[in-house]
Amino acid sequence: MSLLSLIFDALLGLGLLWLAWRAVSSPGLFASVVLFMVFGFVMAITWARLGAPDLALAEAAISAGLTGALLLSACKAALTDTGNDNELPDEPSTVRRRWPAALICTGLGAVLSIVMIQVAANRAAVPPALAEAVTTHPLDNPITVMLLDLRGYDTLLEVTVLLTAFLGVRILLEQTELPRLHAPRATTPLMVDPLLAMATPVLLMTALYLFWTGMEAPGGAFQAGALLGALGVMYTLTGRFEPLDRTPVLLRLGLILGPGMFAIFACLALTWSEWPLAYPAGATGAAAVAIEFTLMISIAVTLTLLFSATPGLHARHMGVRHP
Amino acid sequence: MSGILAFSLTAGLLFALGLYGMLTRTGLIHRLLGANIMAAAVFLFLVVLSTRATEAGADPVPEVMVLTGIVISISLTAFGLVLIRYLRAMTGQATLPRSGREGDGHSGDD
Amino acid sequence: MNSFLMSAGLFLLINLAVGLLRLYRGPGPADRIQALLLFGTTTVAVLLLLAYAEALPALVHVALVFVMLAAIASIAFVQLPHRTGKD
Amino acid sequence: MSTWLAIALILIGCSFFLAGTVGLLRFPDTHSRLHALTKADNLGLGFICAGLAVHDGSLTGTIHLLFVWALAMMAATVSAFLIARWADEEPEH
Repeated sequence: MSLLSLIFDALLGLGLLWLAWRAVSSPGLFASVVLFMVFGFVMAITWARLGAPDLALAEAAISAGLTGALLLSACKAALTDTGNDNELPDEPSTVRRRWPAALICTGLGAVLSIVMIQVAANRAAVPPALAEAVTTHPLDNPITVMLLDLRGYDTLLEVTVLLTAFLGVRILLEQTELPRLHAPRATTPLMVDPLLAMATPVLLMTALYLFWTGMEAPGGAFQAGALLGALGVMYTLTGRFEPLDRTPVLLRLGLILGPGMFAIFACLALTWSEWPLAYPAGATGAAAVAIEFTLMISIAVTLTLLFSATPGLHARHMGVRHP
Repeated sequence: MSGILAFSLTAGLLFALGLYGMLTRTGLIHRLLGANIMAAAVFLFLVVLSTRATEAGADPVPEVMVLTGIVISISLTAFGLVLIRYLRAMTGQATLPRSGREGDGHSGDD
Repeated sequence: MNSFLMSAGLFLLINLAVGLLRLYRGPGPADRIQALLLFGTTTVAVLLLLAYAEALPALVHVALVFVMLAAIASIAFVQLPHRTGKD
Repeated sequence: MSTWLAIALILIGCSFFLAGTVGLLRFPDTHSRLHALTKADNLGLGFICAGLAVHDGSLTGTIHLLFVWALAMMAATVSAFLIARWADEEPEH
C-alpha cells in the first residue's frame, strides 16, 4: 500500500510539473489555457490525496467550472479585440531572456525544494489551545469551526476580496468601451435547453446540500456559492442572462448582502459581548447558519458578475422561439 | 504520509516553473497563468505542512488559509483578464510596453 | 481491497498521463478539448476510487461537483470562433 | 463473493478507460475520436460506479454513485454534441 501510494504521489507530482511546464512554455494561447485547466483537475486529485477534501471541493468548483469558462472567454476576447480572425493570436516574441531566467529559476527551485523537504520533515503538533478549541466546539468539522468561529474575519475577507475584484472590474468597464464580444452561439435550444432544464434544479439542490453538510463535513458557504456562481456563468454563456451596462438594485443587494450581514452582526455582537463577531451564547449554530447563508448568496452573485465581466445581468425572455 | 517528500519537491519546482513563465513570456495571459501556478505551489506547500501534524489530526489553520488563497487567486485572475482586455483596447496588444526593443534589463516586468 | 482500489486509481492516472500525449499533439482546438473531456471523466473515476481507498466519503461530493460542472467547459469552448473566422 | 464482483466490475471499468484512451490517441479524425472517447469513458465510469456500489453496499452510497454516473452521462452527451457540431462547422475539413 505504501509503495503504491508513493508511486501514485510521484506520478501526480510529475504530472503537475509537466502540465505547468507546458502551460507556461507552449506558444499558443488556447493550448496553454487547456493545459492549465487540466492542471486544475490534477490539483484536485492532489488535494484528495493529501486528505484535504475541503480544498478538493473548492478546486473542483473553481477549476472544473469557473476558471475554464473564464480563460476560454479570454481566448474569445483576444480574438474579438484584436480583430484577428485567422488564428488565436500568439505573442509577438514568445520568449525572451530565456537563459538567465532558466538559471535563476533552477537555482531557486533547488533551494526551495531542499528547504521545503527539510521543513516538512519536522513533525509539528497542533498548538494545544487550538486543538482544544476545535474539539470542544459544537460544530463538528474543524475547517468549518475555523472558518466560522476562530477566524470569522477570514470569511469576511474572502467575500470582500471577491467584491473588491468585481468593483475593480466595474470601474475599468466604466473607463473604456471594450469591443462587444459576439453574442453567444449556443443559444440554439436543441441540446442546451434540456441541459439547463436538468442542471438548474440539480445544481441548486446540490448547492444547498453542500451548504448544509458543510456544518459537519467538508463543504460550506464558499463551495456552495461557487456552484451557484457556476450556474450563473452557465446561464450567461448560453445567452439566458444578458449583459447590462448598469447594476440593477436587486444585484446590488445581492452583492452587499453577505458583507452587510457580517458587519451588522459584528456591531450587534458588541451588545452581548465585548468582542465584535462573537456569537451569542446558546445560539451559535443558528447565527452561523444565517450568516453563512447570506455569504453564499453574495459569493454566488459576485462570482457570476465577476466572471461575466459585466456591470450587471438580466434574464432574457425566452418566451417566443423561432424554429 | 508518504506523499510529503514527493509533494514538497513538487511544490518547490512548481514555484520555479511559474516564475520562469512570468519572467520569460511576454504575453500577459501566459504570465497570469504563471502567477497562478506559483500560487498553486504555495498552496501545495502549506497543505503539506498541515498534513504533517498527524497526532491530533491535520492542522486546520493552513488549510483555511489556502481556501482563502484560492479565492484570492481566482479574483486576481478574473480582474487581471479584464485588465488585459483594457490594455489591449488601449494599445492594441496584450504585452506590456517596453522602452527599448532589445537588451533592457528592467522594464516590462511585474 | 484498499490496495486494489488504489492500484486501479494508479492505473487510471497512468492512463491519464498517456492521454496527455493528445493534449500535446493537438492539432486542432477540438482535439485538445476532447482530451479535456477524457481527463474530466478520468478525474471523477480517480476521485471515486480514492474516496473508498482512503475512506474519505467527502470525495464523492467532490466527484459530484466535478461532473456537474463538466459541461461548462464545452459550452464555453463552442463560443470560440473557428480558426478561419467564419463566425 | 461481493468483493470479487466489485473487483471484476472495476477491472472492466478500467479496461474501458484504457480503450477510450487508445481511441483518443489512435483514431484519425475528430469525430471518430469523440465517438471512442465519450462512449467508452462513460461506460467505464459506470462500471467503476457499479463496482464501488457493490463494495459499499449502503443505500446512500449507491444513490450518490448512481447520481454521479447519471450526471456524467448527461454532461458527456451535451459536450459530445456541441463539440461535434463545432467541428462540423469548421470550414477546413
